[in-house]
Amino acid sequence: QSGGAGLPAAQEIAPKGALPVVPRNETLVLGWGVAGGTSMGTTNPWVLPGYTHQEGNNLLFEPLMYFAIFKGEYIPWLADSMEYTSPDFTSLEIKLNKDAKWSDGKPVTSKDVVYTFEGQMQRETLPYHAHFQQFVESVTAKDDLTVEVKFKQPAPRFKFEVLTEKFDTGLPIVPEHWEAAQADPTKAVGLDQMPHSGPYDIVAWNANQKIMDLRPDWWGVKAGRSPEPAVKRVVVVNVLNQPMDTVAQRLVNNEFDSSVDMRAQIIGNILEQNKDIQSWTGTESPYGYLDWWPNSLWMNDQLPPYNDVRVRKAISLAIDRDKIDEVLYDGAKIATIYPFPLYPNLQKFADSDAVKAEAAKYEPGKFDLEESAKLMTEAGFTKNSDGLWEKDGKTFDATIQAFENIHGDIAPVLAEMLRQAGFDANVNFGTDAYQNMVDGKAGLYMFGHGASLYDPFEALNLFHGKYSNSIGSAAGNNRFSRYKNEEFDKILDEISPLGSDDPKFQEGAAKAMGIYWRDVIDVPVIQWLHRIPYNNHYWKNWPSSTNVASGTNGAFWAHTGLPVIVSLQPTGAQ
Amino acid sequence: MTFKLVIRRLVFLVLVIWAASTIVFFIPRLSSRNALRERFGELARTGGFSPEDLEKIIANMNQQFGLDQPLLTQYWHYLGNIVRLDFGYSLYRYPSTVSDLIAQSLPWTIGLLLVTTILSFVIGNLLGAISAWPRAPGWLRGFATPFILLTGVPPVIMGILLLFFIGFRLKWLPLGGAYSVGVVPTWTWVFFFDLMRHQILPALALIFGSVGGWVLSMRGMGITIQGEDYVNFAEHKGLTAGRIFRDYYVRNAMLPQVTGFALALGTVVTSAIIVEGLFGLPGIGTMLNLAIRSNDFPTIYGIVLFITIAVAVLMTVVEFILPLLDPRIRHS
Amino acid sequence: MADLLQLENVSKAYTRGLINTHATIALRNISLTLKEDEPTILTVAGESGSGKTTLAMLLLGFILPTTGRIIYRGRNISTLYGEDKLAYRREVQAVFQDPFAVFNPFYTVDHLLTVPIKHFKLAKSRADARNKMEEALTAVGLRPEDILGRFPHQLSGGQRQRINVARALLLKPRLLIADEPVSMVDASLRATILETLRNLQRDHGVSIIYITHDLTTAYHIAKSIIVLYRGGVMEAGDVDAVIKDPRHPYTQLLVDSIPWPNLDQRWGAQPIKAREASGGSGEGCRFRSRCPMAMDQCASEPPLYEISRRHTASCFLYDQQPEVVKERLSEMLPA
Amino acid sequence: MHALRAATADPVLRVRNLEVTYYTDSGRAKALDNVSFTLNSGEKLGMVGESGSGKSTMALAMMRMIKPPGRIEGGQVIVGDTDLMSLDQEGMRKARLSKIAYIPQGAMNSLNPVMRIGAQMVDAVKSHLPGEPKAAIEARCRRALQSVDLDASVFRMYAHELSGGMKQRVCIAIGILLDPHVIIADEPTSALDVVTQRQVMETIDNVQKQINAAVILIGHDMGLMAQFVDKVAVMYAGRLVEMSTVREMFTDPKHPYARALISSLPSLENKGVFQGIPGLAPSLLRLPSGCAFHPRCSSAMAMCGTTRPEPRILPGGRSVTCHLYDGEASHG
Amino acid sequence: MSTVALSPPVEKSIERPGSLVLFLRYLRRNKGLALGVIILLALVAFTVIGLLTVNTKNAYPLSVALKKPPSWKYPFGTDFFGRDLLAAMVVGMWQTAFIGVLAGGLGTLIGVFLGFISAYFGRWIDGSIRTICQILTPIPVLLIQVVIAGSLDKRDVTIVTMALIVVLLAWMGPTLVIRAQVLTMKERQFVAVAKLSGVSDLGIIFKEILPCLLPFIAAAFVAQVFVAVFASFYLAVLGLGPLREPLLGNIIWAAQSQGAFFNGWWWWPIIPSIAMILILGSLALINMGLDELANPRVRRSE
Ligand SMILES: Nc1ncnc2c1ncn2[C@@H]1O[C@H](COP(=O)(O)OP(=O)(O)OP(=O)(O)O)[C@@H](O)[C@H]1O
Ligand SMILES: Nc1ncnc2c1ncn2[C@@H]1O[C@H](COP(=O)(O)OP(=O)(O)OP(=O)(O)O)[C@@H](O)[C@H]1O
Ligand SMILES: [Mg+2]
Ligand SMILES: [Mg+2]
Ligand code: NI
Repeated sequence: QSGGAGLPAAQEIAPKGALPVVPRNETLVLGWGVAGGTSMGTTNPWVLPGYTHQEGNNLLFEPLMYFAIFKGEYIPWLADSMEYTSPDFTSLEIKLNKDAKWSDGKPVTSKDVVYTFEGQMQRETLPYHAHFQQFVESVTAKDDLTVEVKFKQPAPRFKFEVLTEKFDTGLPIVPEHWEAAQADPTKAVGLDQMPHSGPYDIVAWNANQKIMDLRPDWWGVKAGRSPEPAVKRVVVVNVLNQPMDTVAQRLVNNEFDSSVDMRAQIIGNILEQNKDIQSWTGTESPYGYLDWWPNSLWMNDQLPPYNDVRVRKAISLAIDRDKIDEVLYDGAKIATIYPFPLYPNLQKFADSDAVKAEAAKYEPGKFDLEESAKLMTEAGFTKNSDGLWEKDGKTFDATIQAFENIHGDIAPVLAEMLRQAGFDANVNFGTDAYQNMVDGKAGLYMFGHGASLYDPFEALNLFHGKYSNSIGSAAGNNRFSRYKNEEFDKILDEISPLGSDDPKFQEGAAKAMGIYWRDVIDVPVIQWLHRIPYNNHYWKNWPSSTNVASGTNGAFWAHTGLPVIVSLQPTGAQ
Repeated sequence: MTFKLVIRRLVFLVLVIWAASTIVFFIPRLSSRNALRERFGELARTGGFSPEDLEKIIANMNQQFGLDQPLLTQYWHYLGNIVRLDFGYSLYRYPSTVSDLIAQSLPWTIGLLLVTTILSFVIGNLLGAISAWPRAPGWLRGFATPFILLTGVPPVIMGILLLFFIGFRLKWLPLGGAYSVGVVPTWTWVFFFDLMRHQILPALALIFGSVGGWVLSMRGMGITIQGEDYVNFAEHKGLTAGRIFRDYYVRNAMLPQVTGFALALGTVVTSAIIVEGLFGLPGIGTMLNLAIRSNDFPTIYGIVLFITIAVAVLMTVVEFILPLLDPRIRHS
Repeated sequence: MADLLQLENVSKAYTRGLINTHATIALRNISLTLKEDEPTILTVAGESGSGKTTLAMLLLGFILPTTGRIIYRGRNISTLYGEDKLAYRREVQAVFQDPFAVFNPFYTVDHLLTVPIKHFKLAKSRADARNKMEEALTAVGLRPEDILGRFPHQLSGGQRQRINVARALLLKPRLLIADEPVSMVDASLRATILETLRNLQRDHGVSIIYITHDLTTAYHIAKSIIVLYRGGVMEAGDVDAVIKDPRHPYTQLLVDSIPWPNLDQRWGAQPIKAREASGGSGEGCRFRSRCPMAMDQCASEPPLYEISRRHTASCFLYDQQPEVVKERLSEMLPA
Repeated sequence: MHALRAATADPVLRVRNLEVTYYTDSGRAKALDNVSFTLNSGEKLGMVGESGSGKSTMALAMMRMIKPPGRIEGGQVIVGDTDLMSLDQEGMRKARLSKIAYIPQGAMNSLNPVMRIGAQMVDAVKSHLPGEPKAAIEARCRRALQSVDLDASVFRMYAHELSGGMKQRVCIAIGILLDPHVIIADEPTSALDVVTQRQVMETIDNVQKQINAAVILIGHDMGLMAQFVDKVAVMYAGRLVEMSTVREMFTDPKHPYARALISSLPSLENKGVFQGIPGLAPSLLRLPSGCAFHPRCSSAMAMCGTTRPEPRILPGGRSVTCHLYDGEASHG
Repeated sequence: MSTVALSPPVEKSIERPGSLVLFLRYLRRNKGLALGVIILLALVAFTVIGLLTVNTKNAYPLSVALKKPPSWKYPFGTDFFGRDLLAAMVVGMWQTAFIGVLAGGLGTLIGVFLGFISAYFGRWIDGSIRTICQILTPIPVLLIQVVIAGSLDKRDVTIVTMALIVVLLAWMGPTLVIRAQVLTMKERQFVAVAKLSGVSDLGIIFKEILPCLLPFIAAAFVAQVFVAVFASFYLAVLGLGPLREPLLGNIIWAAQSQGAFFNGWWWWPIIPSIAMILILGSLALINMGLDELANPRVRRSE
């Protein structure tokens, strides 16, 4: 093996001596996959692939700001402020908190921020390299606590998309003095030696679990970011391969305080079996909060017969959203017609008259098998002896590419609905599913719209023609529709430099939504919910719809898990 | 045993390993799938990866993994690496190497599999021997029958059932993990017992799952042996039943089973893939299961190859041990 | 006078192992001729492992000699193909020792008889075939209706062996090789089977090579005898001469050990030296390590010496007698 | 102790009305029917008869080693003054080898291939004399080997290193380890060639003289009997049809079957005369009515087809089971 | 022409019970085989009757009411996806049988073919076949199958390919068994006698040796079916099978990933588990029974 040599092996972290005793009621136990997506011992956010923030590393590294999605506001963190300094969104000034310190006692300064940003600009293996390349002109430290960013072009969403951490996106700040000292900072795994600004230290990490202890001198308390955290120890227990039943039962047994998100039925049963456990919506369905990842049935709009809008509409008409709600979600209204999550600001957009008018015109949520059949017949299809659509002697291949771990319930149901409408549908949960989407070999795929959180732009931008590479080559970041329409692109280009609240933006976006529905670019199917169980036996003050607290989402594994964990309070149970 | 024989066995061992590595090398290359691309695609899926760079990164990694070279060169390199037990990097846990992953998980698996394999070997053979032993009391022979039926219960199903009844319903034993939450491995009795408590259910699943096979094959052997003249003559000699059973009957019937022992290891590991996962044990089976689920090809191939080598080595060891047990082989 | 069968200096060595070859010489330099028009019964006798079965297998063409040739009616049997081979197969038949093993347990005993009839086209019709079978069975003292349609395990050992003889009778071969045909049959049946064999020679002109370690039956059935030890001919000649007046110490030992069913004819007092386990090592007389009369001379290979016109022995005790060339061995055997 | 035994002329073995039946699928086969005889110590009895006449069955019955589907239906086997049939399992186990020993038919396979010959001898002694010191046991075994003319080195060998004759002699050595009162040898030489056969028979003869045991030699070779035994018993279809001294048997056989048997024997004098016994042995499942031999008997009378003859003692102590002698004899 | 006296007629030839009676008696003695055959027959009957009476469409999602426990209407209950488990069992069992018989049959066929070639013609052919088998034997078949199944394009994984995957690496067992048997058979005297009767090589193989090997071939076939069913089950449980099909392994796997036990839908995983246990258990019993049949030592007296 040529290039990879010289990388330090990933390794377990063993405590130096005996672990200090921390009673259960000061310990937070989380059921999650450890070393599922990473190599063990990798704490350096620059080691990719290999690093993930999801296994507790989010308690080590902090961003400039968090975003409180349910309040729609920024939460200053390492930065006290972060403002565009020009009206056309071409420059931005960041002011850091003076108390912010790394775990080795060194202060967090603008040098660290500049290093972090420049690293993204220079190193192509880092995740925001392209964003920085496209937008950022220069980054300069004006003084120890002030950084100025200059953009090549208007970047109204750069602050939100890149510099702020919410859900699983955003940029953590890394210590310049440690990274720069490494021979190759993208290859130094970090272990427990890397200085970090977050409140916890890793004391043990092996394939069973990862143990993190509160450090006494976290800057956030002094800076007023948070009261002294009550959780003295966080144990992330590996449940990666365990069946859902077992995880659920361990929650019921108060072994876990929280865990991965669950299917609707399971969490309902958990709540029934242990009254201490609550969900985001208390004990009521749908138990979860809205994730940023609504799922659609995507189509390759360039691949026959999906290039025929009548066929796409026929597929849309075959989907019975009420049945989906009934079968999969116990009647909770999860099915959707929008390609974005209905967070407060986006809900407002969806409720606007312009959008409503478009929806009434194109009826995107309609279920009508007869009309579907009519469209198919128009498109030249006939039903064969098996009752499946067929043209020129070839049966319509409607295999849905999907991911077993997240679409295990919905995809088979969708396939069956299509089947009942005469489409020869099947599900491919193979590990090649994603590749098939990227390559555009397949026509149908189940996938999310990981885009819009605040305004609909990013969601619509997924379908911009400039991303629609020809079939056979990679389609870019999850833009699988290969949809190309100049009218649509023109609208997007017009609203791109505008702020979200600009009425012109709202108007353009509504028009684009109309085209989205008219052309059935893809078929939105469900909103995505995070149904996370929270156990009040040892810890209270979990986030919920009635206790929005800091306003971030409630997943402890997301970037915003840190504010969730530091605000937990003990119940005093033994 | 002659020196020549030793050499012959070792050459054979090398051939087995070569064949296994060649199969493992070429099979995935027969299909058009590209593990690296798939892996990065998945990374991109979780968001945060810059789209335009995907191809560049993939090309970069292809080079790093040597995938851009001609197939034969790759094959040659690959064989060279195998010799050094270097199975390359894990895709999913890059930059961990597959050898690292194996080294991390092996102790768990060895602990569990070795104990269960030996136990089921002993129990199974004993029961099998008894069930074919006409002088054993009827109730004792009947005791073996349910175990024969157990042959039909794959360890997976056994694991699921045990977990459900003993873990969920009766709450007698922990539901998973190698040891209790928040505990760090230490060399103490407390830790040891904690560890054991967690291993009971997976061990039972594996034992129950494989004991039947041993019962069955030993029974077949036993029936053959108990008709042998020397067993009859031993009885004519007025030996006690226990001695006949041990020295004349079991000892001879065991011989072919010993070879089976090495082979069984391969099967048991396969069972462990699911059983370990079911009980959240961080062994090699879990590692393989994860690798299968996450399409971590280098890890899959590395582990499969490693297990094959282990089985082949064990078989070679058995070939060397057999002459100690069977003088007929020793002298020929 | 044409030769039916001719062995020219035939040797057979079994090798074991691919790398470490380990040869057992089962038969060494045997020359033998059987005349076409003088059907005879020739006994080949010797201890276990002396090469008797090996000789039988060679004659049947199941194994090939390591050196030397076997000529059947002027043709080397290793070069026979097609029709010729089939003819040879038909004309050289065998009766084996184990009367159970020759039956295919899957079929009824009829199989043993119907197959050769079919392959050698011995019958014109089914009825004819049936007739022939019944005739042969009756000739060996069996009732066809008791036998046909049964499975081998439903018959007794004696019945099975008689069916074998019936098979030989049915085929009327020119040469019948009987490898210990009665050693697994109990005493009361022996006589019956041997009687049938002799009838075969007498009435149907079949030459028989009778292989046995039992000199008693050899004496009764055969005209001539060859005594083998470790693949070599020790003594040969007229059966009366050899058994009543054995010359070679080995033959003397054999004859001495015959348990005659006669209270007045006791086992001799000659002490028996156990045979050593390893093969007949080195050159010279292979019996010398067990021979009470071994001499220094015995370290070299003794030739055959003519004891009388119909009697020859391979032992230096008789080195005053004229030598017999190996190839002329057959001339010492009465027809 | 055997000095004492030699002094008494009391019968050492008395078999009374022994009956064995095999319960097979095709019906019941009475393999031993009311067999009785007596043997003094130092006496050698030959037991002859066609294949299937029940010779081995009798040997096994005396050892109480009949296995299903066979069953001993009745009778007594009295050795010294113990009735073996009345012993419990453990008692019978102890009686084997020490009171009554068995030398098997298939000596080729009667030795455990994975144990040294010595160990197989030692464990036989140990099972009967648990308290005996090790050295004494070994000495006893070596003595036994010596008395069958085997080298002491055989003690450390394995079965496959021995020739057929040597194996048979090892079995004899094992048989005489505990100086049994009765030795049963079931066709000990049928698999051996004449020279070895003679050697083995002479060995048995020697050891028999040494320990003065009664010997029962089973076989169908009348020649061997002539060379070896004092008395001959002829079996036919599960019954003892005649028993007399060997000389009487050869010169003046009484039972027509015995007569046919003797006259079918080859000898040096009457070369070329074959006289088989016509007909076939009857199946035990369907015995002819009356005397089982009558369909093949040249002197059969009317009553032979209807009435079963009973054993009778002729003047001079011979026993015959035939209607021809109904007049001359007293009941047996 | 003969001096040999004819034996007197056997009075009444011994009656042998009919072969069916004998077979039944044999089964009574060989209880394992009997039990195995009974279970297997019951399963076959279930499948056949099921295929005739049950609507097999209901074996696929969204066909019937969801998550219903066993009742009169749905004797085996229905699952999360709205499959009638009765129909699913019928179809699944049929597919399992299909995989088993296809893979078992092919594997046995290859094994018999190679085994015969190897043993009968000997020399280098035997050498190479035997060496290849021996080299492949220590390689854990199931693991390699996992590699193959994992490397395949998902769409290519069908019931047939699953069977073929199993065959690919499981022919060594029967080959070695048959080879060993042919080798011993070849030395048996009846083969020599057949040669003397003018039977050709092919005739000897097919008419003399093959029939005698039938019990071994049957045992190898059953063992092979066992391996195939087991392997396909494993692949399915690992999620490597054809997903839409109601293979027993797939159903268990789906139940597992939906947390069936925790949600109280116990029948969902339990019923296919029982079915699997019955299938594999009966095959194991039959295999054991056939072993006894093939092993003359073991064969109980007749
Ligand atoms: N297939 C074989 N491979 C190797 N050695 C063999 C083979 N067959 C026979 N031998 C050896 O050849 C020698 C002669 O054997 P053969 O079977 O001809 O003897 P035999 O006189 O027929 O003996 P027996 O009386 O026991 O049947 C023996 O030493 C035997 O071990
Ligand atoms: N296990 C058995 N099951 C059924 N029948 C048996 C069994 N063993 C023996 N027999 C029958 O009992 C009868 C006597 O058999 P036995 O073995 O005692 O004869 P034998 O005189 O020793 O014959 P051989 O000379 O062949 O050794 C025979 O008819 C035989 O078929
Ligand atoms: Mg022979
Ligand atoms: Mg017998
Ligand atoms: Ni005494």
